[in-house]
Amino acid sequence: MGDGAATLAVAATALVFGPLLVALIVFVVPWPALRERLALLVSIALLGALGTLSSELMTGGAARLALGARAAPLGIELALDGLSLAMLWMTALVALAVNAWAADWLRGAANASQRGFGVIWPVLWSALNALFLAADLFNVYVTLEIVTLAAVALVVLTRGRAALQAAMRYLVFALAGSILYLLGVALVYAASGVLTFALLPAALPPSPAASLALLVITAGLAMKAALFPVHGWLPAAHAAAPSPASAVLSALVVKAGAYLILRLWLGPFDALWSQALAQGMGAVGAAGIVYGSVQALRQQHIKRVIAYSTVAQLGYLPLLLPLASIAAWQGTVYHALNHGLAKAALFLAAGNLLHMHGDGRVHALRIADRQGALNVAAIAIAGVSLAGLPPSGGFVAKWWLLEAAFATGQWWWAIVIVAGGLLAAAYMVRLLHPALGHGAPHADATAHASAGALMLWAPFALAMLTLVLGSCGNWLAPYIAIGAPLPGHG
Amino acid sequence: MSLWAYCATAAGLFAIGLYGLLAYSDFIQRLLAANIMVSAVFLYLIVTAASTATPPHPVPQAMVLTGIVVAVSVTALALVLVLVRCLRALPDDAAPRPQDTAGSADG
Amino acid sequence: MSGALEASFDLLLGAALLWLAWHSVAAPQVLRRVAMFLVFGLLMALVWARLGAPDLALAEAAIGAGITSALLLGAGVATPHPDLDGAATRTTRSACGVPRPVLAVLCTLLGIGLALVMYATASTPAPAPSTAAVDAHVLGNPVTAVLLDFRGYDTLLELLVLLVALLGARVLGERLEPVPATAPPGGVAPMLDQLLAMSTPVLLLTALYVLWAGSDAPGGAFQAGALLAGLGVMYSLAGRLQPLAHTPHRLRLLLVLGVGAFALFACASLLWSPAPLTFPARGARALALTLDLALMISVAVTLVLLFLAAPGARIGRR
Amino acid sequence: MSGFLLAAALLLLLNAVVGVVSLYASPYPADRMLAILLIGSTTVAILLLLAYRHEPPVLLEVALSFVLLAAIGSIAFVQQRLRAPPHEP
Amino acid sequence: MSGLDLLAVALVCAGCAFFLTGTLGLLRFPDPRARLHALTKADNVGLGLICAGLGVLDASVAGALKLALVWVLGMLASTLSAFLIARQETVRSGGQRR
Repeated sequence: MGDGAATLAVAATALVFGPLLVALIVFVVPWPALRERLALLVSIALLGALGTLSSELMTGGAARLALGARAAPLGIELALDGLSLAMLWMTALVALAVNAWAADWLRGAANASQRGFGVIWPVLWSALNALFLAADLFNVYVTLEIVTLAAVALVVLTRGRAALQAAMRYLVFALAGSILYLLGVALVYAASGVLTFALLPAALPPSPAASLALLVITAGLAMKAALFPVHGWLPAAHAAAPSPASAVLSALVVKAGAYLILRLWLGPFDALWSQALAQGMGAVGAAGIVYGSVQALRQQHIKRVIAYSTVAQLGYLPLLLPLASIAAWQGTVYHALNHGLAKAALFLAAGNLLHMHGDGRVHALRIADRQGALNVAAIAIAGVSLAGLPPSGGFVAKWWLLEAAFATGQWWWAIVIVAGGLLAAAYMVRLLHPALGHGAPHADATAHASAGALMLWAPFALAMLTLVLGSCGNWLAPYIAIGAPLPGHG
Repeated sequence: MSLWAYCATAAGLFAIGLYGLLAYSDFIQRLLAANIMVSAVFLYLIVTAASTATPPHPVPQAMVLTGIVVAVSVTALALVLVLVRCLRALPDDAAPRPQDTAGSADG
Repeated sequence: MSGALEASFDLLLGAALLWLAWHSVAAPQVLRRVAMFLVFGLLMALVWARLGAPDLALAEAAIGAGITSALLLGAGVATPHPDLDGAATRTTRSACGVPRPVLAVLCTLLGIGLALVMYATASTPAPAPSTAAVDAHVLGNPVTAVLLDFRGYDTLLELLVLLVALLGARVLGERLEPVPATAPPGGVAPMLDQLLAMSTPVLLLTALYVLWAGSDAPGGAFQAGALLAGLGVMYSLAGRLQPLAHTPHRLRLLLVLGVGAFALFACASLLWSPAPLTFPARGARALALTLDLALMISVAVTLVLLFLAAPGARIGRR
Repeated sequence: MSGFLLAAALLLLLNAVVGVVSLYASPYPADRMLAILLIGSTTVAILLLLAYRHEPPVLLEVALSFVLLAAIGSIAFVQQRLRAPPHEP
Repeated sequence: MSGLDLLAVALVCAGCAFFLTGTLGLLRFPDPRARLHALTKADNVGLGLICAGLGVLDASVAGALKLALVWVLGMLASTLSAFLIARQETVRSGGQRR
């Protein structure tokens, strides 16, 4: 146990402070070589740390770490279980791909946006790691604020008028979300005198204040996660950001809000909600799946299609609350992981398209040469995974979710899950249709600029990873189940 | 200390801020409304802490202090965005410009 | 007698706050709203003083009277669209689609409900965690002890929030069409330079005093940093500090000093402790003071650069 | 003595509230700035009075910070306003 | 209540009275610059009297020093503010700079 705690301490320090120090060094030291390579090196090193941590957790179970050796009610705790482990892996893999992509993108005379990305993205990365490790309500608030501000800063990196408008809209939503969340934290603290997740169930009996806190916290986090009725800021913001920024925003940042909703509902606030409320959350998710998919079918710009697809795919996450079983837990976590990888692959590939052809409209997707073929292949494979077709991680996730739906006798969620998959297949086919339908390369589709090897292989590798996920579901399931709070409502 | 007076103030401030945030579309107006809501939450935290002990428990005080700095950061960034929109000529296109060799600038 | 006096003081203060809040949200012109909000900040400092939280009053004073007021007044002056504003205020449709009267009723109901819940929790407070460990801390001011030691991680992250805000502001602030720096008609007031000359040493001394006293008495890095930032804002308003097109690397070092020192401390503490961010048994006070100093410098520089990143901050000297 | 100080503080708070009303009522920006000045100096006085209700008077630093930064508001207001085109009555 | 306490009470009361007078001036005087004069002068005197009264109460050198500093800096700030606002009024109303 003592050894496990030491591993956790070192790994957590590396996960939070590694990327942070990258940001600070890149910001202060003027060597371009650092900007290109340092983040990539650190992301490779962090995979090692996560690997050690995973095997440690597998033997020792869910773990907690009191920062500053200050015990919980006064001090701040970090905690780690299967859910946070999966999110950390997702962050690490996406970060690796984005850093590899950016290593090419940042090469040579970087402009102001690229320089900004080189500093702001590592901060965001470190904040995301901190968020997935956090186990303290107020610490989560501060971390969320870093995530939000860094995300807004990434959106304005484009420095266009449209990007500025999108960023301001995003900021208003995020601000409202933060305030609601903060009100919830204050109510919880007033009612219980405790902020630590692990101590809350005992200290917070059901009361009007606790219910109100659950309500405002969920509403606030839903705004950050762009769940259906409050998703309005997402498509413009994610489409306006530079492509690597869009990738991390869509794959990771919105997950943070959804992750916290699941974490809080199934952890500290477990005693405060009824099955009816959970069905309501599920309905919100289902509405998001349908609405986002239909909107994705109607967009003209490839980045907007992918952005609306995010609204749809996030709708799966709240389904865990009504389904509430270990299969649903595995399915939801797997879905989040799979979506993170696939979505990052899509946005990076879209970035390649913009970089090579300078045209991001849907009908402009063509296979011009070998580079284009690799790129389109990445989009296609990621699409297969989003739609949940057999060899992919999306298929495994949906399988588990369907299993949970039938096991708990809630067949209506099964309809939603299948329909969501079909709709996803539809918008991905629509996206790929110009490239697949007209086999011969179009005359004007010649490449403007050549993309670097890393830029091409990063999205492809991510897309392939979603296929790998499809084949190792049974091997990963025990990891995901570490410390799972279910079945509690099953 | 009149507990109920401060609780009513905090709740009222929150409601006023919420109304401002939802009812108006002007960015600065919304920003001020949001700041008022944040102040309301802080007030509530400290009032609760002050109702049991004088001086209030240090943890909520530290939380509020942290929150004040966070609020200032957000407000400042938001105001910079608003000022840039009002005073600067920005390019209209939303797409990133790969050829934008704007020389040395930092992030 | 004293009880009645206290109650009337609190009531009057609360009523004034509500009235100010309403008008800083709903007054017809931007500058009016800003003025109301600045006064709101003043009275919030009084509330903190009244509730026995001088650290908060100090922070509210230093930040509210300094950078916030300068930024808000600048924004208020730069963005008046009287016609647009008037139109927006006159319509009954709100930004979210619900008619304003309905929204007002909803918000009122919510306020009443919230007041009841708040009063219920505040009048039967949960047992707060024991402060014995905080009281026994080597730092005499419990708030500083919590900020640096017990919840130092939050403080580190909060510094990062400040830094990210600056980074975001600088992304937009640089290398775009600069707004010409125009001097006010009649030039910068001559008295301003004398005021600066007189208040600079006093402000510096006060900031250092607030920092130094902060370990045992109210005060600390943020308050001191905000005071120093106020000095910087005064200098820029007098046209003595110009916005930078490019942040020199030495200045960047100052910007990241606080976060960097904290992060290095977190990594280094693994050498003597099983958990990051643990203060060593010996030299805790010295370490805390060092961290505080780094924090103060970073906070001050970041806030000043944030102010300068706002395009309206350019003031020419003739 | 504590009661007296509180009474005096209450009186000054009333004074500040009157200032707030004049801030609301005055149509001229300059008058509004004056009202802010009035409220600011009254706040400092209230802080001083409240400070001496407790030993040691820790609120003195708060009052000191206020007076140190008090000029910023007027400078910002005047400097920026003089450059802006006239918008308001 | 000792004689010193009485002195303090008297000084604080006088200070409050000056504050109220200044506010009265702000409300009643017709000319902006007249209002300015009324306000800043009365407030400075009021603040000074209150500082003096509290200094009597405090009776420590450090406290008295801080109070004096508050008063001096308060005067400095309000002088400058008054000057700036008055100048702005002059410039904006098209008048000559003094």
